[in-house]
Amino acid sequence: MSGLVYRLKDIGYSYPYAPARFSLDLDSLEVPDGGILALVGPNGAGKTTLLMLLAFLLRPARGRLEFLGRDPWATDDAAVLARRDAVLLTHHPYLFKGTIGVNVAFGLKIRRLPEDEAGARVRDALALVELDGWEGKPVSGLSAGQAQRAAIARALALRPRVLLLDEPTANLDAALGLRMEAVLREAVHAWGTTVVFSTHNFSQASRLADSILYLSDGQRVEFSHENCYSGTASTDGRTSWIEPKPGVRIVFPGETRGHVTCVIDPAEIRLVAADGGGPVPSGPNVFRGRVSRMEAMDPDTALVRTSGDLVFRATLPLRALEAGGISLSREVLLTFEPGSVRVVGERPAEAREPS
Amino acid sequence: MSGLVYRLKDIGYSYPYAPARFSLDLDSLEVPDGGILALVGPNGAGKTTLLMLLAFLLRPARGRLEFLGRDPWATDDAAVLARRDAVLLTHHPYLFKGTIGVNVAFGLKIRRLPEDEAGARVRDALALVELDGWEGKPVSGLSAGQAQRAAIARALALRPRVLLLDEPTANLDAALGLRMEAVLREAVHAWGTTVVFSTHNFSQASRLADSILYLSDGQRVEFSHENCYSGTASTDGRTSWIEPKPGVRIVFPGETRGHVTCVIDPAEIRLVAADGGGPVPSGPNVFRGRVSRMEAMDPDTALVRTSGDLVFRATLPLRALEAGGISLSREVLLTFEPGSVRVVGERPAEAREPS
Amino acid sequence: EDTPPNMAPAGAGRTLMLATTTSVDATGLLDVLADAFKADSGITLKWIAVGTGAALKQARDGNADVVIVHARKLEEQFLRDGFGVNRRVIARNYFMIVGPPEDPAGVASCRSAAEALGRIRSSGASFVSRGDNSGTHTRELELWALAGGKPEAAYLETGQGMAETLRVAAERRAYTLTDTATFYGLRGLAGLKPVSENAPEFENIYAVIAVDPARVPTARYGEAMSFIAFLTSPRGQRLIGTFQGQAGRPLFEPLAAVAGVDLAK
Amino acid sequence: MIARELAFAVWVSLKTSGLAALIASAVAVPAALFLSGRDFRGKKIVLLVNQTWMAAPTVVIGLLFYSLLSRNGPLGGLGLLYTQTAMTVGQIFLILPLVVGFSYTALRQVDRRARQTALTLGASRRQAGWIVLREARFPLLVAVLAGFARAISEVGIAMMLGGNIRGATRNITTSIALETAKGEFRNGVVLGVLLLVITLGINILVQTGLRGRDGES
Amino acid sequence: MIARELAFAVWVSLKTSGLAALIASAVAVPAALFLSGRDFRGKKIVLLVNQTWMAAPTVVIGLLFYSLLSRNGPLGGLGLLYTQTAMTVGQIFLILPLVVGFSYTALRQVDRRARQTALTLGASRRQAGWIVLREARFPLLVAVLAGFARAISEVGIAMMLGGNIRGATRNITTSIALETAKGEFRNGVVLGVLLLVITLGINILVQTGLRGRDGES
Ligand SMILES: Nc1ncnc2c1ncn2[C@@H]1O[C@H](COP(=O)(O)OP(=O)(O)OP(=O)(O)O)[C@@H](O)[C@H]1O
Ligand SMILES: Nc1ncnc2c1ncn2[C@@H]1O[C@H](COP(=O)(O)OP(=O)(O)OP(=O)(O)O)[C@@H](O)[C@H]1O
Ligand SMILES: [Mg+2]
Ligand SMILES: [Mg+2]
Repeated sequence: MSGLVYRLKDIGYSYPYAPARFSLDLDSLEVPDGGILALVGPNGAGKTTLLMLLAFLLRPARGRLEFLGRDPWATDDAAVLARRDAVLLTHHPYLFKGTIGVNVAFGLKIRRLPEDEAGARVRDALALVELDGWEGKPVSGLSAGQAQRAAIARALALRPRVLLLDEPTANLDAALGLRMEAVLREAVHAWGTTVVFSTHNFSQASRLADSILYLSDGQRVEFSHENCYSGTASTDGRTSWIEPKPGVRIVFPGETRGHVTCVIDPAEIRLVAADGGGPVPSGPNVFRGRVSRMEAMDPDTALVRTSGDLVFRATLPLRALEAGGISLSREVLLTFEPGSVRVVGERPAEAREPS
Repeated sequence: MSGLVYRLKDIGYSYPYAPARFSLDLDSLEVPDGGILALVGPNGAGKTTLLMLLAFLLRPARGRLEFLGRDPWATDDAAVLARRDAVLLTHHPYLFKGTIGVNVAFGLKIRRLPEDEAGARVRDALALVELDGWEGKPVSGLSAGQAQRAAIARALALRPRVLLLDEPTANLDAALGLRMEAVLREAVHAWGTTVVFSTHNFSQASRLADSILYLSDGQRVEFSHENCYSGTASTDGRTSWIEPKPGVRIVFPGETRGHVTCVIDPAEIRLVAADGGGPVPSGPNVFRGRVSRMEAMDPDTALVRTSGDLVFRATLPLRALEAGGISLSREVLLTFEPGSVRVVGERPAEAREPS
Repeated sequence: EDTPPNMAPAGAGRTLMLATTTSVDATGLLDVLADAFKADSGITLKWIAVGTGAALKQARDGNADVVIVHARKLEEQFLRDGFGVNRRVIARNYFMIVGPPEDPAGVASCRSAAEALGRIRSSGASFVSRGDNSGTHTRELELWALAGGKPEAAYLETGQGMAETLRVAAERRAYTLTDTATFYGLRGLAGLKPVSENAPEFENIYAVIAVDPARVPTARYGEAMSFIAFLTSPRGQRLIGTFQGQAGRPLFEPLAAVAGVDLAK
Repeated sequence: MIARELAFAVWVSLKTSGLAALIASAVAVPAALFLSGRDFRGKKIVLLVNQTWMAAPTVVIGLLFYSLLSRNGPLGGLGLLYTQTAMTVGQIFLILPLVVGFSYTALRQVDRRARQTALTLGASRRQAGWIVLREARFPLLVAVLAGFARAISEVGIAMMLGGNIRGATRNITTSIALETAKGEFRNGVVLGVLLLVITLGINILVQTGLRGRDGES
Repeated sequence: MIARELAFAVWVSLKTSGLAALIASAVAVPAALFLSGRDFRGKKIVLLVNQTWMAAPTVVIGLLFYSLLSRNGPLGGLGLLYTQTAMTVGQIFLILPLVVGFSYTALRQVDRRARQTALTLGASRRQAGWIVLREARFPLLVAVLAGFARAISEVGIAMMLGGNIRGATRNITTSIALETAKGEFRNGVVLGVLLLVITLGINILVQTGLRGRDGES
């Protein structure tokens, strides 16, 4: 199948009584059929809010939201029908009183599946989350991860057209977390499911998703929030800087004052081995660090995390690693152009809100 | 300071109405003053249960629990006093109705701190979780991460002797998760706090903790649950095997039947580059994979994750990486002795419970 | 309307709704009369027991076909307004003043009601009044007027029925005016004894009045008249006269059969 | 009081109050579900009116329906005054606010996520509503039983609208009132105890029937 | 009814029922807190008894205290019969199970984690209990107000234990009963409306006072 599952145009949403000024604003978002989209962003970015909109639990205040070519909000019934196709696994899911079996069968019963087919689906779904045989157990007294598994099974049992998942692996143990990733990929292949999930695990996002939507403060941003530093900017008129730690400066052009957040695209950071013998970079924005993690993002790209005064993440071609002698635990120098620093969230310091 | 904060001896606990047969049994556990202990284990292992025991919210059914040399269950008052010194941040914490400020000040009020000092502590704690200025905001409508931050601040504001944290960074964005790790280390240095936390993030555990307690099924185990594979064992009498995936066998000695879990210690896995030209390992238990992640665990040790038919984690000396030509994205062969496979959880298949 | 299977009388078609003053009901007299009336006429008597004032109000509202009351003034008003026809006196008993056994005001020696009340007032002893515009209350006020006015202090108004008022008087060691039927029908009034009775101004007359169908079209006049005829018949009068209730002594004196007592009385 | 009359009075009490509790709950529980599910302008006023209505004395409700049902009242033609139907109707209006208030509190106890979760799993609004009711079924049962208790124990409405007519509308409480008026306090107390025993029996039956094995309390 | 008498009746109603509601709540709310906080053997029976008690007719409670307080009863020496104190005592026993039941439902609404969280932050059992009450303060208020409404609207106890004595124990509901007995139905309705208006006023006062700015409902 091809085509679009969701088409969002100029969508806006804000909560009537919000603790913080927040509104979600998306110019456009298209989710292709059978794809996996990850939502990544800092706390309060609007990931959950967007998932609620995609699950038709919140109604956009403005803009156009199309689901499978139709307006899910045209009638009340339309929303119910749409929700049958797009199942949301909420963060910290709620389990109905009773047994795990009752919970997993819930959506199937609503869809009036024949009893025996429903039974088989329930068993299959429980097996996927390694809860086989737990059907008859009451939900009270489950551990955090067991509850999360039951809720995942409840969503998987429906084999829905679209699966929306809010931090699905946050409470799972590492082994099952990986297993779930495989299950999701499997669902895409076997049932043609489209998956949208939020995560704080950047590597999970890049491992699993076909595309990533970075959100920050309710806006789509083109950068990950990985290399984000906040501080009060000082300026000498031509350039400005923040000091995230005493003595450590991130410099950028222009005249800026007040509390700002600087973001550096991981692709804009150059890495050289500190003792590599090559030319030592000079100028502003040179940092010393040590490679603490390396990860293969796709066949050609590596994500490198360095620790030091500041933690940076940089992406670079796999080839460059070997060429530059970048390896685990190695001391490196990091550098980026002042011009590649994005300055966002320029706000007076007293009304500051967490980035 | 030195000495022990907790001393547990033959502790046992089980829930009166549990969905699964579960009991926590610990021969002995000693938590030294000023240390950081991580609890790691699969879902339902008993991490939360142990933290509740350490926070004196559950009372051990048997055994001896000493806190700062005293029995916290000697009297009702003793438990209250003990809880003032050992503050637990629960998983998915509850926020009292009202503002964030009211929440963060709660424990301080109970301890009758002077108003102005309490105010300063609240502001400090909120700054640590990057919620400065959010004091007056109502807790309703916080995002998952914002709520978690408020709860962390509420615990930090108390500067307790012991901080118990149940999956503290599960809902935090990556940046703040790292920041929290630093804050905890800071707490240990500045206030002499002892920290016990549970996590599913194996690297977080090894990064942060002085020691790790591996739990499984309520028991202390000596292995991490990283390389765990389950299946129904077949046997030819001399050796047995499971097939976690069709065609992929994990072989171990002895005659075993029924559903089992095999665990391989990451240190027991040898890695060689597939195209390294060296001798190709032969025999059972040879797997092909690709290095998907490398991480520096301590100055000398690397944790390598490989993907392939099965996902493995292996630890090896940093030197061995370079010597063996192991680098990111490289194809490798993994091998381990049948004798180093631990077989656990031998149970009849129908009563199987998730590992 | 539901009746339990075993209580449904054969051919229970015709019913009559009576609104009555409480004393006739609380003594149990109506239970006896209703059964006999049913046997005689086949008409089922239903009744609601409320105060005289409320009974007449019910009749005005069309919710009763016939009333049994004992307050001459209110009855006259009811007749004058055209709601009632065919008033017949059916029985009488007597009011009396009851009080603490030791009779602190020394009322027992008085010969008239007015004198007795005057003693009570001047002695400062407590008096409990019903204060509810009932027949008894109306009579009490008339008697006070004869005695020269109500006392200022030590005069309690309960605003309740006779039985409750008697209990208050017993608790408070006070005097009160009561009808004999209620007093003798009631148990557990050890704290009270009759101190003044048998004076002519104590007479208490019960009357039955049919609701005028000309004024209240829904009123079942035929059945009402049957009931009135029954009450004034020798059989009805005998039942009233011999009724003893819990007290073990006659409580009402049949009056309709007594010569010279009729509407004019 | 003879046994047959007593049995009849018990039957009248159970029937009128049982019906009143059922009908009132059929209105009150959905109303409470509606109120608990959303916040809207004027909701506070609705709750305030409900709370105030709880203070309506039985006599006042009795008077209200008396004037409606009385033969010369607007609904006099129905001939309902002094019938069990009138008692039931009056009791419905008496216990409605109690059942609404109690159910509202019971339903607020349900995690808001229950409704939402039902919706995310494809439930219609109605189905999601059922789920919320199911989650609160035990406290809702308590609310309904509280309404029943209020109805079966009240006397003012039974008296004014039923008339305490022997063999027709005399129930336990009006019998008690009559016995008390007669000074037969002992009979009154015995009847009162009987009423409580009957209510206890009904509570046990209904609660153990519905509670099932999850043993919630 | 003259204005002075009316004002006095209003005052009696407010005083006796207000006190009854306060005292009953002081017992009922802690009891409900205890019941909601833990599961113990026999808890179901306690709840069942409470639920049954709700069905106790006012006359029965009236009779009970009447026989205790009357001159030849065990507590006759106190001379409390036909006083406002007696009315208050009787009303306390009338509304106790209602307030317990309502509060229990209200307290079950509080997330169990609230208590636990308070404990983890160093609260004593008592302090943790306060927190649970604080979290449920609005529905608890509704419970207390429901008790007040029940007390101020009841007439049986006020009649039997107060005696409806003019200028001493006559309150609004006994006044209504008197007017109704007199056939002055209109006066009865007017008094009933007055009672409701007063209750409305009190509800508004109390609720807006306590609700504060978190606007919970
Ligand atoms: N309140 C409870 N009542 C009954 N059983 C419980 C309760 N809490 C936990 N259990 C059971 O005890 C076992 C251990 O649970 P615990 O919450 O300690 O696990 P955990 O290690 O924290 O798991 P997770 O990683 O999923 O949070 C589980 O099998 C669980 O079902
Ligand atoms: N029900 C609500 N009412 C009011 N404001 C809300 C509500 N839910 C969320 N918000 C606010 O909207 C913003 C976005 O919240 P959202 O839950 O979508 O963030 P998120 O990206 O999921 O964050 P997290 O990673 O912490 O879960 C936050 O500032 C939050 O305070
Ligand atoms: Mg979220
Ligand atoms: Mg846990």
